Formats: sequence, structure tokens, C-alpha cells
Amino acid sequence: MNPGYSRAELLVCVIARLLEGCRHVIVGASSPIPGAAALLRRELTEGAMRVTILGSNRYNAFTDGGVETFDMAAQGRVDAFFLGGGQIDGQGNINLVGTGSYPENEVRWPGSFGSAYLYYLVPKVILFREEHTRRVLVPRVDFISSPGVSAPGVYRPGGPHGLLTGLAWFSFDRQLHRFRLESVHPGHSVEEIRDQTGFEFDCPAEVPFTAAPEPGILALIRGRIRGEIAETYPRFASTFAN
Amino acid sequence: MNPGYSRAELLVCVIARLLEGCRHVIVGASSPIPGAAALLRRELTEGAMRVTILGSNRYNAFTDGGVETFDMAAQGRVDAFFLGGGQIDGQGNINLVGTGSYPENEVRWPGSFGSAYLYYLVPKVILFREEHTRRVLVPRVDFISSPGVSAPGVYRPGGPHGLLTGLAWFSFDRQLHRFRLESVHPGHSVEEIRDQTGFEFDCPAEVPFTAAPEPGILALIRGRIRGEIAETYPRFASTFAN
Amino acid sequence: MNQQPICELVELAAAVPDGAKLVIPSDNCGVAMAATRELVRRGVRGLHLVCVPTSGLQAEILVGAGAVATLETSAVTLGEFGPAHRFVDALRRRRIRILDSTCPAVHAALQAGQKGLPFIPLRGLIGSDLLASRPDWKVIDNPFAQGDPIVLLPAINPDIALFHAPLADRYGNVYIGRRRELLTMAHASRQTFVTVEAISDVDLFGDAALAPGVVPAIYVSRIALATKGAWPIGLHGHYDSDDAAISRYVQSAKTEEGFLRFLQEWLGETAVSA
Amino acid sequence: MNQQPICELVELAAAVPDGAKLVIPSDNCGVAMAATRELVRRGVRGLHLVCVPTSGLQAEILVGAGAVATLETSAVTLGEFGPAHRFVDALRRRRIRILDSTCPAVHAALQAGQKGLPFIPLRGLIGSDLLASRPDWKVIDNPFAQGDPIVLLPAINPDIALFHAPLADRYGNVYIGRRRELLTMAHASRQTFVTVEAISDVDLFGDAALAPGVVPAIYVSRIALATKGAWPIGLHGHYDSDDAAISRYVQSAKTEEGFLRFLQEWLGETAVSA
Repeated sequence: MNPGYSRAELLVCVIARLLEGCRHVIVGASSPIPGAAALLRRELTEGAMRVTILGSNRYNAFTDGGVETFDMAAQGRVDAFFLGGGQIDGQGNINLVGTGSYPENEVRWPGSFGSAYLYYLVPKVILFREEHTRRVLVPRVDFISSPGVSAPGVYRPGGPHGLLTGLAWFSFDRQLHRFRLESVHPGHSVEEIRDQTGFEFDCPAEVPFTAAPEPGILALIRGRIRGEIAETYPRFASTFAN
Repeated sequence: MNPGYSRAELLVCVIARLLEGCRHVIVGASSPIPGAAALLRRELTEGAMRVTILGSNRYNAFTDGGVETFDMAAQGRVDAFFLGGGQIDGQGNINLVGTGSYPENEVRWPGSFGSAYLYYLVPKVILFREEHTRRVLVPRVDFISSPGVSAPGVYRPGGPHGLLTGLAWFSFDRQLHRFRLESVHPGHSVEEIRDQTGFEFDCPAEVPFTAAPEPGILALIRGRIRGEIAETYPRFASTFAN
Repeated sequence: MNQQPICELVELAAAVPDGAKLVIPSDNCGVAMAATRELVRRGVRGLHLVCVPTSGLQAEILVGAGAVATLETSAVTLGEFGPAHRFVDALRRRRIRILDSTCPAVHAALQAGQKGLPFIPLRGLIGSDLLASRPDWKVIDNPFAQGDPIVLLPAINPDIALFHAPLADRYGNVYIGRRRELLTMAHASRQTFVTVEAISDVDLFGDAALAPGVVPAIYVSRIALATKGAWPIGLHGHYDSDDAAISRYVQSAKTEEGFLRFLQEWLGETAVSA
Repeated sequence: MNQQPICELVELAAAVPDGAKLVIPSDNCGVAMAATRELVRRGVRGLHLVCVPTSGLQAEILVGAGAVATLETSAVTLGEFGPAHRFVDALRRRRIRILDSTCPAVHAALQAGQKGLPFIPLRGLIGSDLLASRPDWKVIDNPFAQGDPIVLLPAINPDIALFHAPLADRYGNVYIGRRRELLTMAHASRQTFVTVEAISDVDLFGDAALAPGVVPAIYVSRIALATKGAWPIGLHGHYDSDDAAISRYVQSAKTEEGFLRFLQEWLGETAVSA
């Protein structure tokens, strides 16, 4: 029952691995787990990987206003970004607007933010949603805030790298337009993933468990990283090792 | 022979009259006479008319770089601007590129600067060229840096208001696409204007002399204005009353 | 362009006409909440609200108060405080027209407005329902390449930009520092109204270090002093957001009645403190 | 993106490859003249020089030294000092390809580059010989209006932006103050090379008053110390232009021989003072 680390710590560790090789990562304002993961990867590269946290003052060296994030992405100066979704489907489409018919949705969410742009332009977009249920992972989203794949000819240097949830990690195949189950988090099973996932996905015969955080990494997260994210995500910093 | 004022003082005075009603005037970096005239008009409006002098630090409240001049013009926030030309023709076309065939011109000038934009967008463009000869005022320019008039349908809220030279002031009729001789500077004649002008223009039966600077205005030019332009056009300030 | 831009907050709010296209910044850029309460107090109606590129409490309250006809935004979010109940309710009851957007589209269309362009292209968007829901956006073939579809956005030219800033001078210059979207808003808009924490007698352009962070007076029509004018939202470097007040708002705004009761309290409170 | 951008002037110049699309600012924005002399010394060839939106002595010298294949500019002017003899001579002898432009077109095309747009529209231009001389510019009908022709400019995406600034920090941030075109140049270019009067050990983002006037390190590849690096052009707030030196240049450059002799003197002089 107690693996010696929290789910948040596992997710931070998984995302930090996914960011390997990136030169610059941007994290949204209310994304503490990706934020912590980006700061961890920055630490591991001794500052070589740059991190911009939108809404932060410490981790924001922009001088051209809010548009700079998007201009940078278009310039190829953003290697990774995170997107979530009230609904995510098996083609990688995401819905940040609402369920039912638009615009009088049954459930209305805040809106699409920068997704309909960054999802096209950032090479490595990591879909991240802790809740792993059929409510979120649906056969077909009700509203496409941004599509997972585009028709041939549409300018799209970026797109989904994969989907990380509280239960598992899926990679995304941009040719096949499908997710592939790569690992199941310790304490969970392929059966559970099948039960909780509303879309079809590729599943190898053997699915490994997601590698647990290395002790040194855990120590880093609980030490320096926790201190660093306290400025940007104060509530999260005080709870995420629980 | 000595009217009690210099030609530069007369021109400053004429331009200041033409700027009546403007809220904001932009003057180019190397245009001391228009610059002095704009500062004079500003003085007469007790600062209500704003003056931007490109290249100046004192008369430049821009914070968006060089593009701000052009964006402001497109926003309708620039009421008057000045353009010159190595050649100017009777349709108001101006040439700032060179004579003969492009691009191996016989005589090459610096280039078109912002003319191919501001001439279209600024409501009151005053063409200003001291030299009044058939070399400058030609039947047809060799290269159109910017045309005096545009075909119907072309977006053009701005255009030529008139042409001021060292000899005379012409208004420009945007319907007729022609200049009209409005006044001849004291000491010159309609005959002289005809001799020195390479294009046809409308000429009323009676052409008045350009009104001489009022004594109060002359005092202002020689006092406060001279001091103010010393910062921006130091060489000019020391000579222009001669 | 206004020779004497300094005025009272009530006058500033009174100068926003019904039906105006009003552009406002997101929560971390300086939100004119005191002015927003004055707008609600004066009963402004029919606004076309453009959020650059999102809004929170400001859009929520204006929508709840019935001031908004059209809402153009990439999101309305109160973050961790919970749903924007009045926004959600107004959509469900079709009380407002929504123009859902994406952040860079708001920025780009505003930059087109700033530059006097009729339109500007933007990457992304193709294949989204966002694009499908916006008949005012067009897809063309890039004239410089074969088989390269691209979206064109019409320019946004607001009537009025409204925001809150730390400092202005009495000549009409406003200090915004790194919040450059405020400058774009001012450039693109016919008029700019600003509330500030303080008004200086010293020309901001006199200080070479401050000048790069200034909205020049030529763009600024009205400036009103409003101490803690972003409250209950924070103003970076000056005061934090009043989380307790926002939480109480979100609790109250679950029903229209709760919202109206709460609003009454806020409007009264401001009137007393002003 | 470079972890350690500080280098020697010679290294900076050596990192500009032959044939690079190099973007440079106008005379009042910080011209990297010391770096330009280094470029000439190393014998750079085939540059596509983009001037934002004009140039003076820098373009004139690079053209005279045979470093330029294509010159894209709204003007080359030495102002009251007289004609840019080498520029005029190179055009007459067809030694360079000229792309005559107009100031807002350079700015807009660079902004398109900054935004990753393939093109951007611009008003004006229609009916000019400037437009007629630029087959790379296109006229379309505004898709949002009937019978409204408008010019589309392809984006400018330089390989390298090169300018001179008063101050950098050792992390790679560069202070430009109000010279915002330098920021646009840096955003639009693949790499940015800067010479500076001084390098600080203190992070420029640590000072909230300076931060709005900074080009962030992420855009800056190389920074070299070059005291009086704009000479003989001035640097606002630091030193005036050396009018005597520029006058002597213009006198000498009337002939190619005079130019080459003068250049030799300048290159020698720099080597000594560096």
C-alpha cells in the first residue's frame, strides 16, 4: 500500500523523464505537477534546460507580454508544453469547452486557452490529466478545442507526444493516430486501465509498470524542488508529498 | 531686397499655418524647417498639438520601437507628415530612389523610407522641397516611390495636401489630380514659377503673395522655437535666421 | 488624445457607453475592478467584451450583472476558486453570445488592430470546432505556397481599453512595466481608460529606466485614481489577491439571487471606501 | 540558445557564415560597428543584409568591402555627411542585388517572422514602382471586403541579428531600453549576436525597472564586449557620433581606391585599440 512515494511524486518523476533532451519547456499557470517536473529536469541539467512558468515572476523572463509564449512556439523555441482536457479521445482530440452541444453545453469549462495553437506548434505536447475515467477518456470528444492530428498539408510541426494519467502512460503514434499503453503505474493493472478508458488503444502483450522514482530523485523533489515551487504553487508545495 | 525675415522663417511660418487644426504631427529626422514649424504650431496651441520628431529624444514619446510611427498612422493618430522627393510630378507622385532606369540609376538617392505607406495613410501630407527647379518638379517622375493618387477602391485615407517650395505654395486637388498655385512667396512672380516648374498646374488669374510672417510669430521663432530646435537640429538652429 | 486625462472614477465609468467594444486584460496584468464596480453601478448594458486573452472575476461579474451582450475570450476562469457560475449560467440560458477563441488569436487580431490591418493570418486552428464556431474567421490557401491552408482573423479594434496600473503621471503617461499586452490594447483601441494606484507630478519619460515600460499619453483618454483598484484581484508588486473575498464570491454566485445579494454588498462597500 | 554566450569579438564575427541573412538596425538604435570591422577583416562574403528599416555607414562599408550580395532596405543614408558613395557605386556597377523597401514593410515582414507567420498584409504600396520592383510581394483581394486590394509581404526570418547595446549581464540578457525594434529583430532571427559597452554580473531581470527593456537570454547566442563598439556612430546616452571621422570617410569613399585605403586605416586602428 505504501510504496514510499506519493502519486504526485511519481507523476513529477515520469514527466521529468519525458522532458529529457528539451532546451526550453513552458508550463501553464495552474499546472503544479508539470511545473515541479520541469523544475526537476532543470535541476538535473544544471540549469541548461530553461523553464518558463506562465503567471510566475521568478520563472518568466518574457518582455513582450502574453503573446511572447505563442510567438516563441512559432519560432521553434519551445520544445515541450502540457495540455489537459475535460475530455480526451483516442485520436488525441481535446475538449476544454464543455459537454453536450455548443454553446449551451451541459457542463461548460473555462475555454480553450492556447490549445488550438500550441498543440499544433510545440513538438512535444504532453497530455496530462490525473483523473483516469471513462468520463474524461471518451470515444469522441463533444467539442474539439484542438485536434490530435491534422490532415496532410496542414502546417503542424507539433502534436501529442503521449498521455499521462494517474493510472498509466500512453505514447501517441502520429501515423496511426492512436495511443499505445506504455506503462501502468505501480499498484494498478492493464485490466483497470481497460475498464477506465473510454477509447480504444494499442496494448502490447506485456505492459511494464511505470518505473518508480529513484531515491536520489525523490530526495531532490522533497528538497530543492519543493522549495523552488513554493513560490509559484504555494498550496501544492505544502501537500504534494502526502 | 531685405524683407526683415529669412526664407527659412517664411517657410516655417507657412507650414505652421498649414498645421492648424492638427492634434499630432510627426516630422522626419532631417527636416529642420518642418520641425521648427511643428514646434511653432505647438507653441501657438499651448502644447495642445503634439509633435513627434523622429530621431529626437526630447520630442519622442514612443515605446514600441520604429514601427510605432507607422502603426500610429494606421490608427489615425497622425494628422500631418512631410515628404520630399528628388523628383515630384504634377500628379503628386514622388521619387526618392533615383533618376534614369532602376536599379542602375544615373543618380541614386537613399531610398523611399516610409513614403510608400505614410503618403497613403496620413490625412495631411505636406510635400516640402526648397529647391524649385525643373530638375525637381518634373512632368513625370522616373520612379514612383509613392503615387500622389490611387485608383478607386485602393485604401487611401491620406494623401498630398499641397506642395511648398522656396518659391511658392501649391494646393493639391485630389479629385482633379492636379496642383493649384495658391501663393507666390514675396520677391517672386508667377512667371518665375512657370519657368521653374516642369509640370502643368492650375493657376488662377490673380495669385496672391504668400503672407509674410507676423511680427509676433517672428519673435517666437527667433526666441523660444530657436532654443527648442537647438536640441534636435543644432546646425540649423544656428543659421536659419540668416 | 486628451489634454487633461485625469478624472474621477465615476466620470471614467460614465464615459463607457452602452454597447461599447471593451477590451480587458487577464488577471495577472492589472484588472480595473473598482472601475468595473462603477460600471455595474451605472448599469452599463450591451458590452462586447474582449478578454486579452482570458478573464476571471471581471468578466464573470459583468456577465452576471447583465452588462454583456457578446463575450470574446479564450477562457473565463476563477482558477482554483471554482467555476465561474454566472458565466456558465448565462451561456446555458443564452443570455450572452459567446465568441470562443484561443489566446494567440486574441493577441494576433488585436495586433492587426494596432497595425491598422484588416486581417492577420494565424497558424493552428484548422480542424478544430473553435474554427467551425467562428464564421468571422476564414481559411485561405497561403498565396506563397502550394496546398498550405491558413486561417485569417479579422482585426479587433475595440472602442475602449480598460485596465489598472500602478502609476500614471499627470501628463497622461501610464507605467505598465513588462505587461506589454496593455500597450497593444491601448494601441488597438480608439480610447484607453486607466485606473491607477498613484498619480505622479513627474513626467515618466523623464526617467530613462521607466520610459520603456510606459503607455504614452497620446493613447490615454482618461485616468482615475483608484487605490487598491484591482481588489479583490491582486496587483503584482503591490498587493496580493484577496482570496477570502473571491471564495465568498464564488460561494454566493452559485445562484443568481446569491450573486445579486453579494454584488449589492460589493457595490455598497466600494461606495463607502471610495 | 546558448548557456555561455560571452565570447571575444573575433569569435563573434567568425560565427557569421558567408551567405548569412544578417539583420541590422538603423543608426539611432545601436549599430555594431566594431563587429562590422571584424566582419570585413575576416572577409565575409555573400551576405543578405536586411536593414531595419534603413542603414548608414554599416551597410555602406559592408557593400564597399564586397561583403554583400543582396541589400534589403528602405534607405541607405549618411544624412548630412553626403552620399553613400560605395552603395551608389555598387548599384551602378550591378555588384549587389537591391530589394528596395519601405520602412513599415521591413517592420511588418520582420514581425511576421517573429510570429512564425508565412506572410502579413500591409496597407499602402499599391501603384508604386516599389511594389512593381518586388515580385516577392503579392497583391490579393482582402477576403473580408469587396474590391479592396491589399499587399501581402512574405515574412523575413534572418539567420542572425547583429546590434550594439549599452549593457548585458553574464547570463545573456541584453538591455535595449526603448529600442524595441532590436527585440523584434532578436525574436525573428535564428540567432542574435550583440556587442556591448559593459557586462554586468547582476541578472538584469533582478531589477524590475530594467526588466521591461531587456532582450531575454533565450534569444541571445553571442555577446562580445566592445567598448565604444558603435564608433564612429554614436550610442544614445553614452557617446555622440564622431562627425569628423564620418566626414573623412565620406571624402575618402568617393573612389574605390580611396575607400580601400581608408578601410585599411580603420581596420588597423581597431586592431590596435582592441
